[in-house]
Amino acid sequence: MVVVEIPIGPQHPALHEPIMLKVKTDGEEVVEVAVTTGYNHRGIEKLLEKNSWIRGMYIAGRVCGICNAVHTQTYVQGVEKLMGIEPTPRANYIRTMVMELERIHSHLLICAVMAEIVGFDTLFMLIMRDRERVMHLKELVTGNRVHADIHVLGGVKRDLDEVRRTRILDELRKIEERLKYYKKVYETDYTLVRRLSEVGRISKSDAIRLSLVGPTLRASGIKSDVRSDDPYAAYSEVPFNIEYRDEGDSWARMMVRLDEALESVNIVRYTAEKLPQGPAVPKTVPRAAKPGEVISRVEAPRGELLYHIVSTGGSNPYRVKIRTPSFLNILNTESTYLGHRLADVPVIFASYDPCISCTERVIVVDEKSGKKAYVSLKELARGG
Amino acid sequence: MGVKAIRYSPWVMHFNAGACNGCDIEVLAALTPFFDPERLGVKLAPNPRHADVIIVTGALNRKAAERLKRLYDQTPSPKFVIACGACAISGGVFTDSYPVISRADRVVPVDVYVPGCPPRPEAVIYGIKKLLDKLGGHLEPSAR
Amino acid sequence: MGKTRLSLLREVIANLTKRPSTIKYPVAREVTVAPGSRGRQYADLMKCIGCSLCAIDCPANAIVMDKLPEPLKHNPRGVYPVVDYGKCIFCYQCVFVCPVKAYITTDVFELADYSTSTSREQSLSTIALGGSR
Amino acid sequence: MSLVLGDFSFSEVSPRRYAITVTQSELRGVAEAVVREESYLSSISAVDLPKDGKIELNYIFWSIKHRAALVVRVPVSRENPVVPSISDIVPGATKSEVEVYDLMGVIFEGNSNLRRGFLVPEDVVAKGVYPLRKDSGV
Repeated sequence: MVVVEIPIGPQHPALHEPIMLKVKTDGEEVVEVAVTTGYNHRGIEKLLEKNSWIRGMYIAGRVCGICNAVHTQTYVQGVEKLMGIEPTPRANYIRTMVMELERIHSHLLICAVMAEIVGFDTLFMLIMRDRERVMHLKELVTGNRVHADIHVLGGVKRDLDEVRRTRILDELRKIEERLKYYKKVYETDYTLVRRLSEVGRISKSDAIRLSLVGPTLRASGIKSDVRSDDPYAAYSEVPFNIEYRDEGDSWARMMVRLDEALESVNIVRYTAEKLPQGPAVPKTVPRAAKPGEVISRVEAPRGELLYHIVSTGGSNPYRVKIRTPSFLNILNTESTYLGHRLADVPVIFASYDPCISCTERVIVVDEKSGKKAYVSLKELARGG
Repeated sequence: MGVKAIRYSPWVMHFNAGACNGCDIEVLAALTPFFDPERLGVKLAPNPRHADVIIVTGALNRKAAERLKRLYDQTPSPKFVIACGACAISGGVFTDSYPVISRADRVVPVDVYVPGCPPRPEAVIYGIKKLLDKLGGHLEPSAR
Repeated sequence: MGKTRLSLLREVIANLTKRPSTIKYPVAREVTVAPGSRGRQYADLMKCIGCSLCAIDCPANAIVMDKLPEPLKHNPRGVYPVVDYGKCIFCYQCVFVCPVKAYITTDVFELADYSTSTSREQSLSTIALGGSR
Repeated sequence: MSLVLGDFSFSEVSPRRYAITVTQSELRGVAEAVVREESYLSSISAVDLPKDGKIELNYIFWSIKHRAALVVRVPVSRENPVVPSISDIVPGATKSEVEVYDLMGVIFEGNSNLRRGFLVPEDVVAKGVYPLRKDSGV
């Protein structure tokens, strides 16, 4: 038996996820996968200790650009607990709306990337086109396409006026229609279904044993969602379903995401329609927290996001521990690649919705050295 | 002399030196049908050896700096660098963090700075336009 | 399940007859900026009281309090904030925290240049405007 | 209010948050009891307390069955921070333990994956300091 070691990644033409999978294969069959990440640390946990609570809000948001509002939410709701302040209902609704818009665009992004990885470039382009609608809505609500930065301690930075509210409801109709269409494509298309199903299956017990979270966990038939188990923001008032599937394979993970995105459309619509009256922007800027510690959990697009914030009073946090969903989903799933063909590795990998900047909070380094022949995920998936 | 060749059709390579993905999805979005700079001759090159312009995103650390230096050396002359986003220009919020070098222009000469966190796709295209203005070229749709 | 081949064909053909979704920027000024988008911001020196709150809260240390040039002492402290757009992350914490709402916000995003710029010129021009009035 | 799992009684610290403080030798027992309740290991959060000469490890589990976070606190000494690994009981703990070792210098006995440089840059590793300790000076 000749075992060949093939490093995959990190130069992906579309997503640029700087991660390396060291794949050992026997012929076409994968016998060992080691995920090599963490080339370097961006030192955010240390940086947060050095900065005040207020500056921390923006640094936390910059852990990850794709899911920044949920990072800020997790940090802010923890700090609010430590400071003993409560955001107004209207602020909570607006926060929820922003987080759900973010979920839609994140799920659309991974659906597009997955389409590109399996070689379905038309679908990639179409999804990316329609994703712009969501980005535009996000900009309309928050003022920036990517970094929302709408949270402040005790509320949100800008209120939602009537014109914007109507605009959101209008656009949502179009987005929902497109989402339904893409769901149908993922459900019925021959190529996609054949490429994704039966690949990277994770059983119910394995999913818990490996500590997986989010859509990856729910695709293995476990109904666990922070939004309903441990409600925050306005989720205790908003009705929504937890989407889950029993198959546990890559296809189920993508379907859970598409179902969830459709559910998110409903949540955004509900929050826009039932937006409570009252103030949303706080008048004061609180600066000091009481001593104590808090475990703050939020359902990010990729799963449970957890901040453990320790305060000893004063203007700076004592310790902030960030555990992002991708950390668990990527690093704990090395065993799920085994026994599959080499070309399936990128498909399985993408089905976990990898977000490397989240995982490592690092400065990620391109490990593309001249000595080894590195293959891009896309080329590999196409049998290159 | 060689500059003439890229005035009208720069091939860009995107190098992620540890960004939060914010700039990366915007650079990616800038290359999708909605903004489509390919109609202007801007093409994404997968390999530094094919590239004329390197777009750097993210706060650099020492190791990323080595990589960027090597990529820059691999790129054939004439070559240009666009620092995209607050992190690549000055470190942004990560300036004081321990693993971070935080300025792309400490490692390679930067020709155009594109501020923003992240810069919107139009701003990225504007940055490329600005670079071509400097070289005496134009971004314009090919004859059709 | 998984029976449809060429599932996008209909969609692609339909798109052939539609107007392209591509915007015309930078050839024509057609942009997607939403109203209220966070672009370049600078201090209005007619309002600024030089309290430095924005500089204290800036997460990227992009704001430096600079001395006002001699003849223009519009506030008792004699300092005004200069935003370095190379460092600025456009979070608008400065705009939010300002007690006198002195920041002028715009949706200008075309900030790319051959060197980094600051808000000095813009801010000083607000005084000149006020002075001439 | 408290939640009793086997021999261990978790006390409620806030809604849906239960905590227990145990010694190093009890850790594996608690982990086994917690895992039986359909729990996954959410995170290991290490807090450096130089005043007490301790590092406090917070094993944060989420129990799907009880819909609650179960926090197992294990204080270890700063000079000799050694705890038994739970990676064989909870496979999901392996990489979290590596992360804590890299950033805080806590040794997990029985985890064969421990190595420096998992996240930390080489120059900091070469200095032999753990960046998240309060006295690391980075």
